[in-house]
Amino acid sequence: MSHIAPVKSYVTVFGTLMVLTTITVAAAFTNLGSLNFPVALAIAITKATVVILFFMHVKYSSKLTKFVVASCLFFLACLFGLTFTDYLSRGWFASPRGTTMAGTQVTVGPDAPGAAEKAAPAEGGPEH
Amino acid sequence: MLSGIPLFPVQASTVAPDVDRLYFLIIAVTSFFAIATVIAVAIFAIKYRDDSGEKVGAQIHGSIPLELAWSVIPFIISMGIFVYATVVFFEIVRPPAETMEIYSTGKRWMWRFQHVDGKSEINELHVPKGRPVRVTFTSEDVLHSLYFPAFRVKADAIPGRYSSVWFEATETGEFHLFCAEYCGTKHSGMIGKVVVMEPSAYQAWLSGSDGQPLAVRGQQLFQQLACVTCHLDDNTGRGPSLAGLFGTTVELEGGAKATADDSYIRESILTPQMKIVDGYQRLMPTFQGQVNEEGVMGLIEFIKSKAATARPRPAAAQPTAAPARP
Amino acid sequence: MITPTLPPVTYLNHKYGVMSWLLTKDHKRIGILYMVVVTIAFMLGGVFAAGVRLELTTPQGDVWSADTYNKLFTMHGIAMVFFVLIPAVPAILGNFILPLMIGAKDVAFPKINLISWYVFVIGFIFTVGAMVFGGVDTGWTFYVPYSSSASNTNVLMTGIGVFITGFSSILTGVNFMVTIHRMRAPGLTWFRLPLLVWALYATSFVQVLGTPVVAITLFMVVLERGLGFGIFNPALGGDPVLFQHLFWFYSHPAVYIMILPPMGVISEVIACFSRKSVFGYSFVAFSSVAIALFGFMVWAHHLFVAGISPYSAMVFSLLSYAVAIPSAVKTFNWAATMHRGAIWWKTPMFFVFGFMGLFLVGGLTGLFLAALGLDVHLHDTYFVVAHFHYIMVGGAIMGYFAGLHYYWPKMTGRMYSDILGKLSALLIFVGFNLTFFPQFILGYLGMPRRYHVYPDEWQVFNVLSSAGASVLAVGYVLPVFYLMYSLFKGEVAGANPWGATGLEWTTQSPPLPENFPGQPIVEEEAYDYHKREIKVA
Amino acid sequence: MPEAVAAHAEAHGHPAHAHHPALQHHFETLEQQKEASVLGMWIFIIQEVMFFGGLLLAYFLYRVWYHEAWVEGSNELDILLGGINTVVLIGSSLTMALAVRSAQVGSKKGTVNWLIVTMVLGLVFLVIKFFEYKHKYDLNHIPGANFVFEGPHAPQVQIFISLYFGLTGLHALHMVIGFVLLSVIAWMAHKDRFSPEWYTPVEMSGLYWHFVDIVWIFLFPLLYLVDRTHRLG
Repeated sequence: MSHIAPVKSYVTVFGTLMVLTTITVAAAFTNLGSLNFPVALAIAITKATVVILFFMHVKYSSKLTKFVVASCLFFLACLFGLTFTDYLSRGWFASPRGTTMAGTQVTVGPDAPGAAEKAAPAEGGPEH
Repeated sequence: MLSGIPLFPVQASTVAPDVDRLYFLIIAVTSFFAIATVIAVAIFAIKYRDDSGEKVGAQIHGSIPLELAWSVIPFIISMGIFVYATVVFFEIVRPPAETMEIYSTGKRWMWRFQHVDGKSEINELHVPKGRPVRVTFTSEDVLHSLYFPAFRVKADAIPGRYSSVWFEATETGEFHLFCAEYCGTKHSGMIGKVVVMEPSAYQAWLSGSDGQPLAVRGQQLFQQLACVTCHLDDNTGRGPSLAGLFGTTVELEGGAKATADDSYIRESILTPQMKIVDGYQRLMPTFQGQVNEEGVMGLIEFIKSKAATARPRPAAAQPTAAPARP
Repeated sequence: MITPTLPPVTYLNHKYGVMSWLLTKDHKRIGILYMVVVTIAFMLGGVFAAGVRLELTTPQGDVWSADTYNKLFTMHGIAMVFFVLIPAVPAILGNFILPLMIGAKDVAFPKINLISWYVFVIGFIFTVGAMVFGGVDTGWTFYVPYSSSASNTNVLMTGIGVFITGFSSILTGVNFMVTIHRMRAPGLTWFRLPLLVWALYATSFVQVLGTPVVAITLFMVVLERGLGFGIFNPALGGDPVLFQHLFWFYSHPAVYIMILPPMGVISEVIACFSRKSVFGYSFVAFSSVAIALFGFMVWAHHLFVAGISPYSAMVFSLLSYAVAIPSAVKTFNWAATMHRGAIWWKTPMFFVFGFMGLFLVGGLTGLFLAALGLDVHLHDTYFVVAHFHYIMVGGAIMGYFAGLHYYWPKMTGRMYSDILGKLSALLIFVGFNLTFFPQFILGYLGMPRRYHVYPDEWQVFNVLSSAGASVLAVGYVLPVFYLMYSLFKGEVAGANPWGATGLEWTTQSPPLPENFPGQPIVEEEAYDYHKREIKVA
Repeated sequence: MPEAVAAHAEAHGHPAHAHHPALQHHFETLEQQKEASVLGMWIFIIQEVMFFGGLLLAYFLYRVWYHEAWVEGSNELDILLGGINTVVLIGSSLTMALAVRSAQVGSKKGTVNWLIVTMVLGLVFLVIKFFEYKHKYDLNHIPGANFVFEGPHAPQVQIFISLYFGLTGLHALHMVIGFVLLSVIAWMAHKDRFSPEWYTPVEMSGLYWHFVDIVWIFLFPLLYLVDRTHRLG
């Protein structure tokens, strides 16, 4: 059942992975400011998908295996996404003159333009 | 009202009636569904009872409309409850504009309350009736939770951060005060009384205080810890002037902005390197360990009390500051 | 009607000796092995609970010191949650019945099934060892910074014990998922599967994908406590609330591990004793899967007052209401199943009546705690204690007892005394309500949980609760006697004593080592009682 | 529901061809057994992803909160060693894939040799990792009582270093487990236990090894690269 790929295809996959690694290292040294993080993550995801599809034969395996691999993203999304609904929105609720109930630390007033700035500098932190 | 068997907690704050109304609404809705289902099960069990075990039930496989009915209707009801509960929640979370400030620190197995004018008490809190009071508190070691059942409010005390609860007492008398987050051996001993008094009686109780006001103690610390050497009021020192700082929005290094509230001042004292005011060097040492929680609260009160003198804009030439940011 | 006799060759008597049990790869024997360990853990947890209730009969701390009391409720929590509620139905009844239900010879990976039992036992030994050498007093939730810096009890050993036990749950989940996907009998399509198989399938999602997160969280606490790493340490800027996010990300779906399999058992028992197919089969099946998936999105209703932002609290409160709907759908479908059925009042059905009553109260009180405005008042009070006991003890344990009494004839080939079974169900129902209903009242009065001493005016309710606990204890100990008695003196049950549908009732009881003589083929629908006439011994 | 199973519905489930020694009693065909193992392995890998996911959540949160500390911490790490390790690990992924391929075509010698090369590369990775840890030890950057760091954000950098040791330590632990696993499989291959019909253990250990490689593919940029530029800019 499982597909026997020629050696050449494995070597080309290895080649692409090496190229992607050099790109990500190069990208790390050029200063793209806030884009650095998404670019590095995107390259890592492509490398991971390449390994999953070719080295781990998911490309040729059953639909169920593909579904299981994809379902993992749902649960990671739950873990990261919902936890960050808390951490990113901690700065938004402003009560007059300071801290609100239960440790909701208020460091940025609602009117200040950089409202989400402190809470999420990863996206918008200006470089200098 | 401590005698006899209490079945329902006294409503001693403006929020309590709303919370109890929500409680009775959900009791009504849930008991309706519970009793209906239990009666249905009982009727079917008795009516269709068959002890031979050999009779066969009717061939019913289900009905889509019924299924939709009892999934959509409960969903709509629960959304209604959700909206009402959220309205009550934001009433609890958002304090009114003007509140009477009380500071507190939770430490393993005791609550220490610090009134602004200097009087401090342990495991006891005297508050006036009819005035919104806000207790801003933190913990010095593990998680605690300041809980007033009679006022229906609670908030966890998290070490390293400020939490706050607000209430407006409507009944005089003594009510319970608990620690609601497990904190070790004497977790059940970290309790006390909140005494609600008539405003006049409260003033009398307050005036009998021996300690000097918190702001005065803060000023002493301000001198003692040599804050005054850098933070000059006329903004010529190496640190930003603190006159009239409280509540304003501060320009930070790197363009971010922050409201100078109690959390900001506490963070600037204990971990100054986290936020640097625009145009100033990273000079301030951390005072972690040199000043305890009461000291920080004293300094905050002192900074609050510093009236806004004429504060020249930071853009003015600074002898030591880096070239002003564009 | 000839009285049935015990079959000559069964999984019990085809091999003898301790080694044949300790090295068995037979899913039925592994189920029995799990039952032994879980019963021990249940008794242990019960003893700790008795200690807690004994202390709380008096407002002052008369019986135990504060430290001992804190250790008692902590060890009660750990023993019950990790060693009774999570493995009870999936590992005991699931292991035993799942391959029989789908017509397979064994689970997909028998060797891994045995390894997961040994991992479970090693974890149990670690945790009991921690209890013996001084216990642990952090609460079963291990909240940081108390567990990582302030507690001086065996947090490390317990953390490692629970860490290891988690892998037993993961391996069981993997085993069940692959078994249900790959080893169903010919003709057994997804919509002919018994509902217990659907429930176990949904549970294995949660077991496999939730448990590793608590494993890594405990791993971080062990690192922080043992090696001084600073991940949650507030002094370094760490956030104790992050621990609560990670802990409850698993621990809320874990309560669905505890309740979904018993729900599957209830569907089986109600269908059999109402002699009717379950009302709305596909709705009940999909609600199991919906609970398992939605269960991953609601955990922060444990953190409403712990310092999360009000907007995030709104999101989780909304999702918590959404996850309550599938449970409501299941309950209404069970009630509708009994309509125009032929209700046979036997012991398993009595446990179902108890389940319906208690699970309804437990599930609906969850709506109180999901309501933001109320949770500020009710969080960490006895209202929460009563809520989760109604679901765990009223729902999960009643479901487990219903399954135990339903499959006992299949597991042992013997029938137990019906009268004593009904008596024990009644005792448990009465004792349970007497124990936990007063705690709702105490909760709204504001009595915080985990309190060694409490104000005097609440003594009446606590005495009622402790009295109820003793009735409950009798109710739980009684089955041990009549079930053990039935092993030797019970009348022979025969292949299908309840006249139920399902492949597991077509083979002999106790079953053959390889379950079925040939490869069974399934032609008819899931619960087609109306097509057959039932002869009952 | 595999069709192959339906074809075997006679009395005692004896498949037509001889009972393959590796076919376990409770499976009908080798096909069904292989699919079961692949599905089981993938579910196990998904669970491992969630295991690392918890630590990564802590990493992402504190990166949002303490961005400057992450820059200082990240610049402490030796990017050269990290880079070499990445190349070594992706190389071992290639040799592992070739080992699985030679097991598929039934060349025993190929399987054993490629497995040994993979294990050697894994060992090289661990040795480089050891030197990195030793370097941390010399600068006593080990989190705990005697953690010394002179930058302005010392406490938060201690959190970064704790997460660095947590993530890479856990990954190294998985490498060691993989190393042991591969040596067992290489020994079985040496004993000629595999054939083109039944090479499942080789493929399963391959899946595990590729997973460990994927974890490093994410750890390398997140820990070493992502905050590199802020220092240079």
